[in-house]
Amino acid sequence: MDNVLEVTGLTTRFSKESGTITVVDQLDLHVKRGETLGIVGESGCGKSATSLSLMRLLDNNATLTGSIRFNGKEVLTLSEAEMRSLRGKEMAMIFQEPMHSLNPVLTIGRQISEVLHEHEGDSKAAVKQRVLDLLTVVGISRAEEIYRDYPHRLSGGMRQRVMIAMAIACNPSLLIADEPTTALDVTIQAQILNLIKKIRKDIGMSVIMITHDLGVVAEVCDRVMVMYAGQAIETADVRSLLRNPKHPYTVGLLQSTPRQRAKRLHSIKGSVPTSENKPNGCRFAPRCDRVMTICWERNPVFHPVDQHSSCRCWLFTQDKDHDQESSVVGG
Amino acid sequence: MTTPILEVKGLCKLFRMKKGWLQQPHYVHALNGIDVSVYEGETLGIVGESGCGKSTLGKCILRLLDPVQGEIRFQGNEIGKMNKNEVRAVRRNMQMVFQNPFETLNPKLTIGHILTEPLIAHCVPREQRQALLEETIEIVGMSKQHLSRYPHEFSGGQRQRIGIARALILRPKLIIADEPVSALDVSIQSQILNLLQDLQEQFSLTYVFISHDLSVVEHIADKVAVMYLGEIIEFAEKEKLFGRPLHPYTQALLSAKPITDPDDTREQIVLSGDLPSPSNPPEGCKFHPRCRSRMEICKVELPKLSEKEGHSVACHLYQSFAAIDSS
Amino acid sequence: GTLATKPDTDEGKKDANISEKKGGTITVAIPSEPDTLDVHKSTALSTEGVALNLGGALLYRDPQTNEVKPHLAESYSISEDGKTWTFRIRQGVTFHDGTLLTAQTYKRTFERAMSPEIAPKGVGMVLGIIKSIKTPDDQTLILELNEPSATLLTYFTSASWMQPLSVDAVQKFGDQYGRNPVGVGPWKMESWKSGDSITLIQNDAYRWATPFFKNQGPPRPDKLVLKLIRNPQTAVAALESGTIDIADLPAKDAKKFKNNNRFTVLEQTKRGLGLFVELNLNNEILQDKNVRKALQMAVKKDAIVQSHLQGEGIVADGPLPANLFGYDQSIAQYAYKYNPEDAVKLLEEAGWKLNAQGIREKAGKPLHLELLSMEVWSQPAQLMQGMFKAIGVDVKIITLEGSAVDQLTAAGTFDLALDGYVADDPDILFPFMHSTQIGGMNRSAIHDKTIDSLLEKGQVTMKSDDRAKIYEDLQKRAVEEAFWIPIYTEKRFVVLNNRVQGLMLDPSGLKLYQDVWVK
Amino acid sequence: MKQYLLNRMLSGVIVLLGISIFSFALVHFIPGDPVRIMLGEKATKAQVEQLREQMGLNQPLPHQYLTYIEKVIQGDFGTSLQTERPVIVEIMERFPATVKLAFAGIGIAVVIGLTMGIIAAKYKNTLLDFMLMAAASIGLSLPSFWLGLIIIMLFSVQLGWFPIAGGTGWKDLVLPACTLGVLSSAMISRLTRSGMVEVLSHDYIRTARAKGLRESIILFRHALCNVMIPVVTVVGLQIATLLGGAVIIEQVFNWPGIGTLAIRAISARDIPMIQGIVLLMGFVYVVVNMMVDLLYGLIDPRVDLITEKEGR
Amino acid sequence: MNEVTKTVAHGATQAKSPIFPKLAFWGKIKQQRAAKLSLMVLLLISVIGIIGPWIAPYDPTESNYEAFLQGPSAKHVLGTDAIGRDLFSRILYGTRVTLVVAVMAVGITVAAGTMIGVISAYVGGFIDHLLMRIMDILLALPGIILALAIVAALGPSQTNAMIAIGISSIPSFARLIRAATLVIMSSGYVEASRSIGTPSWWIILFQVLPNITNVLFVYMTLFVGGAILDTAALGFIGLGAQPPTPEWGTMLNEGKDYLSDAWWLATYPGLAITIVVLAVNRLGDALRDIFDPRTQK
Ligand SMILES: Nc1ncnc2c1ncn2[C@@H]1O[C@H](COP(=O)(O)OP(=O)(O)OP(=O)(O)O)[C@@H](O)[C@H]1O
Ligand SMILES: Nc1ncnc2c1ncn2[C@@H]1O[C@H](COP(=O)(O)OP(=O)(O)OP(=O)(O)O)[C@@H](O)[C@H]1O
Ligand SMILES: [Mg+2]
Ligand SMILES: [Mg+2]
Repeated sequence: MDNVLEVTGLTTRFSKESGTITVVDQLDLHVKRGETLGIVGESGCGKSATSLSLMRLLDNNATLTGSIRFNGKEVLTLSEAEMRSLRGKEMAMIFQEPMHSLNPVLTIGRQISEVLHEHEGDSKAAVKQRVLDLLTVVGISRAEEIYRDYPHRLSGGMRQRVMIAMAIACNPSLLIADEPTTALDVTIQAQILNLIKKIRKDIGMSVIMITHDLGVVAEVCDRVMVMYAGQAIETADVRSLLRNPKHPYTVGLLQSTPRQRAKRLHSIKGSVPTSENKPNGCRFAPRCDRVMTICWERNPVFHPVDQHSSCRCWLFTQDKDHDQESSVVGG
Repeated sequence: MTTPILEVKGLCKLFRMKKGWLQQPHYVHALNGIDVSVYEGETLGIVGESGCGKSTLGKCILRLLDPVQGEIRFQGNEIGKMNKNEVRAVRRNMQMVFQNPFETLNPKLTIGHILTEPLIAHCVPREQRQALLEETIEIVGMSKQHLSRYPHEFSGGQRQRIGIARALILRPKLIIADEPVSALDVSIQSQILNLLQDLQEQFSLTYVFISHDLSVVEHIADKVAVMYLGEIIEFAEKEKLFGRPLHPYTQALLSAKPITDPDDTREQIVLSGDLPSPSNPPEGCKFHPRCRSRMEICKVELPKLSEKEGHSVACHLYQSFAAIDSS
Repeated sequence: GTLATKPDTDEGKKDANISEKKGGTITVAIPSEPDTLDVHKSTALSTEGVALNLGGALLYRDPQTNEVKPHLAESYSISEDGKTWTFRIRQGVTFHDGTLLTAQTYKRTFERAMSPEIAPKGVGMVLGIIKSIKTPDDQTLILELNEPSATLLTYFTSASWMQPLSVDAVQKFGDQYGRNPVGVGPWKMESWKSGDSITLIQNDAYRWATPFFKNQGPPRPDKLVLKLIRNPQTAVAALESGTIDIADLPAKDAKKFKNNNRFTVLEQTKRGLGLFVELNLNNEILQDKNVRKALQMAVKKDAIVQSHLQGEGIVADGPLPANLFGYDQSIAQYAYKYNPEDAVKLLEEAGWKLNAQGIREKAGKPLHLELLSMEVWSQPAQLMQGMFKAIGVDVKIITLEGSAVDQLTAAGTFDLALDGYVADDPDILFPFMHSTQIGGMNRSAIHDKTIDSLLEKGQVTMKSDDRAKIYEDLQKRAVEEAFWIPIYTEKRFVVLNNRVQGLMLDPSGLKLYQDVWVK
Repeated sequence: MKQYLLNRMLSGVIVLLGISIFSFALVHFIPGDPVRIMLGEKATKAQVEQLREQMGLNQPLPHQYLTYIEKVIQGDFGTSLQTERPVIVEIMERFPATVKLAFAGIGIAVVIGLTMGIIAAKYKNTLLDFMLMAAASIGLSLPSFWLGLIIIMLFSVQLGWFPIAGGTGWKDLVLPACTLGVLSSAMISRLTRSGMVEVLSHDYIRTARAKGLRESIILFRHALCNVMIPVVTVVGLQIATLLGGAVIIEQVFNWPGIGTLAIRAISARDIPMIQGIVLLMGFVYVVVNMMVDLLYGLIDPRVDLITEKEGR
Repeated sequence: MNEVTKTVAHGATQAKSPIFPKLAFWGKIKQQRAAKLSLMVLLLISVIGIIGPWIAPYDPTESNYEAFLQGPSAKHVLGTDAIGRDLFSRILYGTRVTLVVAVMAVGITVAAGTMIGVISAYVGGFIDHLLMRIMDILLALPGIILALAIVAALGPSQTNAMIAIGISSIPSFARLIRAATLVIMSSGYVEASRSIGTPSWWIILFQVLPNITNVLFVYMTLFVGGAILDTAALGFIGLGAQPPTPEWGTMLNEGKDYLSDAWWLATYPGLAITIVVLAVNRLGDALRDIFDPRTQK
């Protein structure tokens, strides 16, 4: 298949003094070559944990199970050295906080050329030329000057451009962008989103775009996965998700987005469960308008609803006796 | 027409920046001649990019900051000239809700204590306090059991409700809400917006609603002021402003706003460049370096806010307002 | 008090030829750094110990006969009335800077010491007795005194305090003379590293050693390094590691070297009172003789000797030590013995009754005394504090630096003070006990006619037997009046590496390096 | 950057002025009449008065202060009451020994401290980390003089490896420098560890990992540079303190430096000397701080921002 | 009517009660084994400080003339010193002396330091500048030198050592408190409180102080260790508690001349100091870990 990334049954646990908590639970996803997958969900639902799991960048207290196949390789069994040669070269990442994601005491030039030195090993002059080119590609006009500058002198938008330059330096086949525009203003956000779209087209990479803003999803993504409390609850291509959402949570989310037309907003009652007190059955049950008895008892499985979308909800499950556990093993 | 409950005229605020004894101080022009007014029961939305002076405006109105120039009239009284005690008295009718519900509640005090503070500060008799306390906490959708708890025991949405309760407990006329929902998730955000709307009806409140999120402002405000680098560049009723934005910046802002419509085909105006630093703003129209329709005059002359049919805009394109009709 | 010379080793006897080699460096520990080497501006022991090597004296005291003999003076004479002293200065003596020693040098040296700016700081006070100085020629020095003085003669045997100073050098260095002393002694100043060491080098022009030395020429070693080592522990380690050759050590540390054949331990009883307590007679409580006597009897002196000196000392009974001229052999019969019971009785008699806290009280006033002490005497002070406590006397110890102690005692604001002295002559008691010295060294403020007249007589009586009798009477009186509590006479120990031979100790404890040589 | 340094210098001068007032005021705080101390016990009242006049101690205070400052600026710090030598000469004689000890001690401390800190941070929450940090904790709790005594007892008295005669040769230096080094390294290693742990949790370290960089590069290029900022401050402070004399250690090891001089001056109430030492310490502190600021500028490109924050 | 009185009574307790809440403090400490252990050690030491005089076998100032410099034995568990006093009894008594001096010194530091720090941060402007420059000046002198100078001025004694140590650490304490106060001052809740119209004294009392108590407590603990060391150091150079007071540093000073003859004299007091300081420091560290605003979120 033409999938850059295939993830099945990914589970991420953190062990703490108070016990282990599962922040990503039996997650399946795939990204096709050249495609942009959006992951949306509320704060704390495990979006960052997922992306860091993919790069194996989590802290030592995390355990990963399941399978992550990247370009045919099983990521979870790679040695740390092999993993290093993957990161930055084939799989790159940009983060939410451009203010904090650059080392304050190293020049921009140095931070970008590091990647090239590590993975390509070109001559110094060549690397420098490449870095300057990269800076121009991401729309920084005074490349020579910025090359020698330190991060604190740049604005948020500029820093995010630098981060992008760093990420695409080795032409990776997958770029993971973890809320790259949340900290930026609307006008700057538009610039960055445009830039990502353009670059994706130019070098033909796949992108995982993590965000909590459905607007951003609509703008740049081909497909979307909605996460709730560590689980995927719906995936669909963008159009059908926005036009025809299935899961009550997705529906609620879309309706609670402020619009001029509605006098009163729809609101989802209650708040996201913390990782310590997840309900037994469906995790959304306590907040759901259309909750049924079965919802309180068993967690539904994730399965296709139509050719465009899959969903985790008893409303769309014909066979309500379907055993959750066995299906997971099978899937 | 009645007089506005709040009227701001020519408000200026400078922040003195000094690096050391040897250096000439330089100034950040956070607010530069702001004119704006709100009528009773209305919601004034203020939008603009980060650092354009929205919070500073809010704080100046409350006299948390002392403006350098200009008038602030609240219910016809000039606040800028008042002494400390008078200001405190005015604050009884004018309250603020802050952006970050996690930071604005003292972690060492119970909710009851936090909510009592304004009552004590404004000498509400002891007998009335408890009743007010319980009434208010229920108005914002929480229960009186919560009064003896500490802030860390609440979720973000609940904390923001507490913040609103604190602003509401003295039954003010005007509430300045500085990005009250920006730190909240979408699903919680809508709960708070609904609450604010309900309260407005119930207590006929006036809001000054500050946000950088156009959708939120579009949803809640009656009138909207768009700020850019310490200046109001466009001010109109919501429908007018969102329906037909005049200023090139407003236009860009609106088009840049991502919307949840996959079939949206509007042309996107992507501005080039960053927001310039308010400590050395460009000459002339402050927006001209990023403007698509910039003219020669924009580089030298600062456009004034001029009004027609309740739609004010500060742009050379509309200086005679004849242009409105033709566009 | 004879010279304690190092016993000849077997080796030395067998092969006398290799002995007394020239060259080499010896390093000696000094426990404190002199403030200055300008002998007119200091009275500190640390200054004396160093300055001694740089200078010479008009006279010297023969260690065998204890007679005073001429030295830098070829001869001297004292007129009948004892008021005119004539010295003939030896010829051919040169200073380190090459200038010749003359009678004029002495005149100017003494005049400098007596000048009002300098006199209060040093020997000027002693010289105050001189009325005029005449130098009819280069070789003759005539001193006219106000009155006869036995003590001045002893003073003139001091090679440190009474040494002639090079007039040129004094002028040249001005205030800095103290760092650049120029004398006529066997050693020359080479360098002074503050806080670290003073280095002297041999003066090869030196030909005028005191006759009792074997070596009459320049000293044999090239260098004498006086290294500042405050802590005896450090000195022990330094001795063992060979960093230094000679050090004064407390008994407990010296003992360790006794059985070590790399080292020799020289032992000497110091001539003087190592420790005594002065009672302030201006204090109302202490004006009561019974109280003074009670305090005397409360002190268990042997315990102090045992703990502080490791038993290496002699309990003192009176104001003079057994090894000093004039000591009363029969003093043990009338001196106070340790007897707390009697002490308690005396106090009860005096009306001091025990209160609830175990402190004696009279008319509501507790028997509380303050004891001025210095850091070195911390142990005896604390022991005494305990001993006084046992008879119901509450003592508070105040430990101070020397100069601060002086200030308080001069002002008379103290009750008890610890003190000690080393002396060549019983006249040392004059400044301590004469009523004219109140406000100065007479800290006890002793104002006793008998004592005054005895002290005065002692100064002018030149005949030994008569003089001895005077001091015997003085001791009787002083003990009877219980002015002081004498504690002990101490021994001193000098440990030296066997590589250094021929060290001599002067009776007052100074080290003489003239015969020293390095193996 | 230049601006920043100028500013620092100016505040340094202000601190120095303050210290000069303080040291001037010492004369009036410390009991004991300086004139009496100078002249000795037996001086007459008239002599005291005369010298008092001569020294200008009868002038009004501000006048005295100005004269004092004028002299200080000309390099005249007065004369020691004890030795009657110019204070500046005495101090300058001792200073090299102190400098030697301070730098040797700090050198050892930095080497040990950084190594320990980095290792502990690298192996965070393991037994090794625990042991290293326990050692550091003990190091922080040891009384310096006691450690000094133990070291003397062990290496000098028992083993006889090193002399403690208090010279200034390198052999004499070993023990006091090691004692200082051990003590200061405790602080540095803890600081390095906590700084390292904090820096390693920063977002930019995650960025560096995401770039696929080697662990050694991350540790030494990305983390250590940032850790150096607090470490340099502390090391600077310690150097400043030590250059003013490691008072206790110098005393224990009989080291002929400023510390022993200070104790001696204080116990002898040698006021001009105390004043001189206080001024020297202030001066050293200001200069070292300036150096630290300069180093900051080299390590951390954000310095101008830092002042901006402080300036507010 | 009845209803109303009820609610009022309830309200009164509401408003009054937890101005200084329980801090969830001890629960957190319990989590930290190190803190627990050091707390226990400290408790033990404090108990010794209190009851030491009753459990000591001998009078700490009484000499046994028959037993100078005796090594540890059944009769004298830790041996005797040069003038025959029981070392064990002296160490027991010394616990109180050392703790009292250190705690009082830190008391001085905390009282003055907090006042200066809070005022400086709250008032700001010229006063802030002035106070901080004065602190800078005092900081420029090493603490021990400052303490020495103060002792020289006041004369050596236990009380003066206490004052000197207390004063010499005021500058650094004041700076820390100032920084902590500034953080609180810039926090959202102080701003919120001001926006309501709360008077300054109220803000200092109920917003600032409760929120710096943690920091205060942590710094205080961390300073106690230093104060104990300084106390001992002053004692060691003879400028602290005066003999025969059994202060540990003074005892070490007395023992330093007997390193090779009577090792116990310098060993046990040093050990005692180290243990106490270690325990205090560990507690301080643990408290800091618990309360550090950076680790706390
Ligand atoms: N290192 C860690 N140790 C323990 N728990 C962690 C760790 N990192 C994250 N978590 C927990 O995992 C959950 C998911 O966190 P994650 O950062 O993935 O959320 P998110 O969806 O990215 O939220 P946001 O939108 O706020 O970035 C949270 O409850 C968080 O507390
Ligand atoms: N206390 C202050 N001192 C100096 N400058 C300040 C201060 N407060 C604000 N400013 C500056 O004034 C300008 C306006 O700040 P303000 O906080 O009002 O912006 P804002 O529109 O609220 O931004 P945001 O959306 O980020 O909250 C900014 O450039 C800011 O840096
Ligand atoms: Mg995240
Ligand atoms: Mg704001």
